[in-house]
Amino acid sequence: MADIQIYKKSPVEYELEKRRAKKSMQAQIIMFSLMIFLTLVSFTMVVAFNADILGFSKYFVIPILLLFAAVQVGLQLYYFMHMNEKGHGFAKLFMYTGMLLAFSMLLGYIVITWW
Amino acid sequence: MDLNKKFTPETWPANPERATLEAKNKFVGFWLFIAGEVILFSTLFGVYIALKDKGISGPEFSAQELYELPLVFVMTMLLLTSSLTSVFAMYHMKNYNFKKMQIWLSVTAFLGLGFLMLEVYEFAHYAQLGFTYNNSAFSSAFFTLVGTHGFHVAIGLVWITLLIFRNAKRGLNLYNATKYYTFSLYWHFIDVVWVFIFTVVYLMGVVG
Amino acid sequence: MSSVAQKRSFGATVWDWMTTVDHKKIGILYLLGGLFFFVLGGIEALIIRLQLLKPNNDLVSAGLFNELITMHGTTMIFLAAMPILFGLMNAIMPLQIGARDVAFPFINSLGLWMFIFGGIFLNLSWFFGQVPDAGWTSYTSLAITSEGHGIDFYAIGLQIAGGGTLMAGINFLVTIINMRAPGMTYMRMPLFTWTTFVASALILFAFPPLTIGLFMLTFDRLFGGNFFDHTMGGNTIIWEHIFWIFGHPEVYILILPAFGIFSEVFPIFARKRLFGYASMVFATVLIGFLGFMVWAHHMFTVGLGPTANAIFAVATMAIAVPTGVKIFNWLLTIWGGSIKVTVPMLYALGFIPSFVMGGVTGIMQGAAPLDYQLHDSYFIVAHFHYVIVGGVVLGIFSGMTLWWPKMFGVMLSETLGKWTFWFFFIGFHLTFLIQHWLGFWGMPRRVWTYMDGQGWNSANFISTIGAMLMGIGVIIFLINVIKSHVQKKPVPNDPWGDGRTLEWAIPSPPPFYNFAQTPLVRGLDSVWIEKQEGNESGLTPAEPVQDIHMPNGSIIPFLMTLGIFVAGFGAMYRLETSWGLPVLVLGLFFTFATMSARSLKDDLGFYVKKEQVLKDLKEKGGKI
Amino acid sequence: MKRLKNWRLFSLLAALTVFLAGCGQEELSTLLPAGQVGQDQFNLLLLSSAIMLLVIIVVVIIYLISLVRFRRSKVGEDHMPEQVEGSHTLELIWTTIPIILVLILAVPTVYYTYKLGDVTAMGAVDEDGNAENLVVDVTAKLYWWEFEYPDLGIVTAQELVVPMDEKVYFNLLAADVKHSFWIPAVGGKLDTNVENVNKFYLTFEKDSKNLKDGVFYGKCAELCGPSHALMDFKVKTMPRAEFDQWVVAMQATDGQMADADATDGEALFAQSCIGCHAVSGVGTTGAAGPNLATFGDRNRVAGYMDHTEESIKEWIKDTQKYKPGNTMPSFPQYSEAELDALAVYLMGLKVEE
Ligand code: HEA
Ligand code: HEA
Ligand code: HEC
Ligand code: CUA
Ligand SMILES: [Cu+2]
Repeated sequence: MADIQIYKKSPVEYELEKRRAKKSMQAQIIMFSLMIFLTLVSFTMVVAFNADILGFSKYFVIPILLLFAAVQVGLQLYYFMHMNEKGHGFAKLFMYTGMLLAFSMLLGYIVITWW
Repeated sequence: MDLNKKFTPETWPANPERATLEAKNKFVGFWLFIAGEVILFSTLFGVYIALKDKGISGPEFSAQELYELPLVFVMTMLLLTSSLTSVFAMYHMKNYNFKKMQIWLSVTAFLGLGFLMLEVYEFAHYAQLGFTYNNSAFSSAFFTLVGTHGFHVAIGLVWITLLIFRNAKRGLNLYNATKYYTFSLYWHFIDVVWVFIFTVVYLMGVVG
Repeated sequence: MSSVAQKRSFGATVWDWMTTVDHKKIGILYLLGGLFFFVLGGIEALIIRLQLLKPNNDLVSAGLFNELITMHGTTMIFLAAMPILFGLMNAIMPLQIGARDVAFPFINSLGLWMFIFGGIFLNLSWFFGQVPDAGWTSYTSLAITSEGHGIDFYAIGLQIAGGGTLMAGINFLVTIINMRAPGMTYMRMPLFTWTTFVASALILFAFPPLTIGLFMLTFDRLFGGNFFDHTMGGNTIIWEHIFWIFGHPEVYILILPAFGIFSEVFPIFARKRLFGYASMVFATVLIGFLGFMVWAHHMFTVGLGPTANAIFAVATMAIAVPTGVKIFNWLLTIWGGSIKVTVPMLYALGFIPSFVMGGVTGIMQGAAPLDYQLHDSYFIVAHFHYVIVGGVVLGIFSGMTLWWPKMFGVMLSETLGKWTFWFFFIGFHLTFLIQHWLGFWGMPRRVWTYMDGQGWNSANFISTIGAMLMGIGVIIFLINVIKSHVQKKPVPNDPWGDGRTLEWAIPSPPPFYNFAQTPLVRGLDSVWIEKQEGNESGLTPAEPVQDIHMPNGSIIPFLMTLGIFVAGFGAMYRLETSWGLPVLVLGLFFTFATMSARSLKDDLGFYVKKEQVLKDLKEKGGKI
Repeated sequence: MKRLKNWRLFSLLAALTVFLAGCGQEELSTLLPAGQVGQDQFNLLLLSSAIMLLVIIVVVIIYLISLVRFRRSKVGEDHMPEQVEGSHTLELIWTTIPIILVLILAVPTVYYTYKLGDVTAMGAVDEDGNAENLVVDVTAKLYWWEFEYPDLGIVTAQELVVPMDEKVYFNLLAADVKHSFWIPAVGGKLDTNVENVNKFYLTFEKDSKNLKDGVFYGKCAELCGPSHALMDFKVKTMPRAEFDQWVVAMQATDGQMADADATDGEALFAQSCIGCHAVSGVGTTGAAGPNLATFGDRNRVAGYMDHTEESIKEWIKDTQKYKPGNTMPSFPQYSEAELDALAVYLMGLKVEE
């Protein structure tokens, strides 16, 4: 409980950690570009759909939109919110349970029971 | 825990946001809170999907006619970027660079503020057209879903402003590191919700 | 002179309780608050039963009757059963895992006050003469058209209390995740702790939908929303879905902790380890999970179509399997044991046949085509009182008598306890068994009266007599409490003699820091293990005696909730009075101000000095 | 085949216990089904009761044996039981057997769910374009029931009249708040929602003439306000031929005049009541008050009061006293003579002999 132990990192450790942080920073920037890209594609697709340029069907566009959204959310959770790091077991457990429940509730609510 | 304990980048722990038991509790508790929010927002999404385009609003107020994608696109970019800036801020927090962290958080706050203003503008615009909260079931559901998100953004802004000013003088310690960190989690979560809002509400609304 | 001193000390005591963040005191407040509402809800039940004593009775009017059933159901579920269980969880669960406190003492107290203010808000409706009257389910076509502010009291009151519940749930979860003593692995946790964990997870996932539902109800009624107004495109079935997406998990939030209590009681009084611990844990988790997949079994007659009905029917029936696992594990726990029939054990023994009877009627209702007949008939009333009273309430009584000495340092009288049990138990079966047949014979529920000549007279009469017996049982319980507290005999650490879990190794009541030294846990039923190995104290410390960090008390939770409470009135009277809006804003502003005060002020708690701990230890006889 | 046999055995067992405890009254008990739907549901009840009884018996036997054998007074104060951890075999058994039991119940459940939910034949027409099946549109209102026969051009209230031994299809809707349509002796209920029409069918296989009141009882099963308890209706079942006669008689009520002894009442009625109450059975749904064309044939006033002139007068004088929250105004201004005239007139409104 009380105070945490103050621990002074050795220069080597310190450097190592810095480098690691940098690396994960780089990964995050890449992921961010990916997110921007997905967003752009989503918006363009919809604009194109509306202008009837591509001739995609609605039933093609909507699943793609949802898929992109899901990917973006995964990136946010895993990279920006660090769910990929250690010590996030319970976070994963509850987030996944929550998402699973939300998904099945929405499914039940919209697909099988709604008229 | 001693609040005035000063750290150096060398002594600053690797995971400052959960270095003490209190911090760990907050950290876990906040994740659980977010898991609860997942259900909260999915309920709102369910309601919105069920009530989309329902009511007597007339054809000019259908999702397809109403929404304006350019505005939404700008809002999306603002919010996504603010997510990145808060990642920068956390990067500096881990490196015990208080000043840079504060700066990036201020940028985050400004981007968030921009988003919120645009949202207020959007709502006011719709209201002017006659699409108000009381207009139809669709309008109630729309404003409630998007408004709840906007409300979360507003709370986040107040929160981070308080944090920035409150700690400006005292600098980073293990007590407020958790607060900064949970804020960043919260902010990312807001972004997650927005991703679904622009997809399900706006893009899918325009697709029809 | 002395009276002044006394007065001041009385004020100081009140202040102490208002500002407390000690989980044991908060537990006691939850328990007492819950008991108060239980008696209130029970009195409402008695009036309901008296009205139905004979055909064409006119004890209460039609409108008042609807108010009574609504308030009875709402009070019992939200303000009696859940808070009493929270009381036990708060007081006992941290002890069971060897923690000094819960994870968020401040939020714990906030949750408590939100429950209390929410409960008061709801019940103030009686004084305003505008009482919720659309049933505890408040189906929206009726709830939207109901006149006066009755339903507003319901929506806002439950919103406040529900917020508190959500906080309590998160708090318990984090406590169990983070604050377990060394060696207390998940698979060594007592079952009451496990069920607290799962029930809290259910709270985390079930209450947000309720929040949204109540929000929409409030906005439809007070702020011009159109969610449920079908003339504006709204849809009342949305409410039914959302209510039951919350409502079905809710009933498992009630029953799982009760299951946990029984899983403690059987081993203690059969002197035998819980049979099939791992499968008990697994069944608990499974019940919790499945609980989210079956909500539409309350809506079989809504017209969702055969596919939905069939899927939800089968999903519902699946719950029989994990529940059966639990029942048989309990049976096998007492099988081959050495059963001592104390009062807690009596309740546990009464529970098994009663709950099974209620559970199997649940499965019958799960058969959708059969439910077309049973739904909204007295059969349903019989089913859920069999599981709630025969499961939850018996569990509550069992848990209260089991842990009363631990919480209050006072042993309840066994003799009076047995009287309570028999009156309550016999009255319970008398009241509700016959109601199954009333349902078969065509009696709908929620009827304020019935005509002569439909063959329902004698069954209703019997039912009412049973309720009276239950009332006598509860009165004896209250007498028991008062009597025992007047006599106040000191209680040893383990008054039952066969305690198995950590709470039985520390004084009754425990010191405010619980454990002088954090214990080391070496297995399931750790106190039992230590005692078997000859360690009379039942504890092996995991740390030397040292300073103990404890949180400061705070009045802020009370004030914060007060603000919301006031704002609630403002919202309600916004339309017809000029003061409504300012009061709403003022209340919310006040809450926000207290919130900021909390977050701006660093509250780091204080230390109990090592010397103090050692002194306490000596006073208590040297042992931990 | 084998399953069928077991099934019978179970049914017998369950039926026995249920019968021992009484079956209720023929006109409103679900235990004395008077139609195929009710019968199907009753069979399901028997099957499930049998399974549940079995479960209860098994549990109680284990329970009682352990209670008797393992009391501390019996095994001795110092006895230390063996600390058994569990048993995989036992666990397997008590997982498998309940699964089997549940499956036995699940199969007929799913079957009947689809069977009872099948309304595909509802809109069927023969070569001439006439509906093959009788369809009744039910509108539930605070606190009364309107029954329209869209294919026959007639409408009635409070008393549903249906032919026997054929499927009768129902369209259910609520006009104000949600109610639920339930005829316990004939079959399960279905809600009348405010925003959508629900459809189902029932079959009536017992002539209501032989019942105590000559009718089956119907109930509103969803809380709908203060008078929810009083929102009863009645059902008359009759052979097809009789029903056809009734329909013809209903269709002839258009513009019919009262007997000579009731003309005073008729005049009064035309003055203050006709705005809400039609006295002709020809028409469609949507009236503010119940259609009174068959009032004289009914056996209740306002759904639950005795069918006497006295009740009619009481009702008209103070409707809120008898059905709190209902939407008919009271007429306290009427003199005794006027009320008498109204009552006589109303009692004379008949289509049956
Ligand atoms: C603590 C509360 C609690 C509990 C534990 C339960 C448990 C169950 N409930 Fe109940 N229920 C309520 C509280 C509860 N219920 C309430 C309050 C309502 C009414 C709400 C309202 O409308 O106001 C309700 C209503 C309700 C309905 C809706 C009825 C209707 O309105 O039409 C249904 C339908 O399926 C149902 C089913 C079940 C089932 C299948 C279980 C199962 O969990 C039961 C499982 C247990 C057993 C089955 C017994 C033990 C098992 C064995 C011994 C193994 C062998 C058994 C078999 C093979 C069958 N319940
Ligand atoms: C936790 C939940 C819970 C509990 C414990 C109970 C307990 C009881 N309930 Fe229940 N009940 C519900 C939850 C609960 N109920 C719900 C959800 C509904 C549905 C509401 C709706 O339709 O919307 C319902 C509905 C309901 C009905 C149906 C109403 C209707 O449909 O018309 C009936 C009727 O018999 C009833 C009776 C009882 C009785 C006799 C008890 C007894 O067990 C009560 C025992 C307690 C006492 C008898 C207290 C006695 C105390 C004293 C006498 C104290 C005196 C001392 C002093 C004043 C100091 N309840
Ligand atoms: C505003 C409309 C309205 C007016 C005017 C009105 N009624 Fe009614 N009446 C109703 C409604 C609605 C009911 C059904 C009440 C219920 O059962 O809840 C009803 C029910 C009745 C019934 C019982 C019907 C039954 O089927 O059992 C009788 C008899 C009756 N009215 C007679 C009269 C007479 C006579 C008058 C005029 C003096 C009258 N009503 C005027 C609306 C009206
Ligand atoms: Cu209509 Cu109850
Ligand atoms: Cu349920």
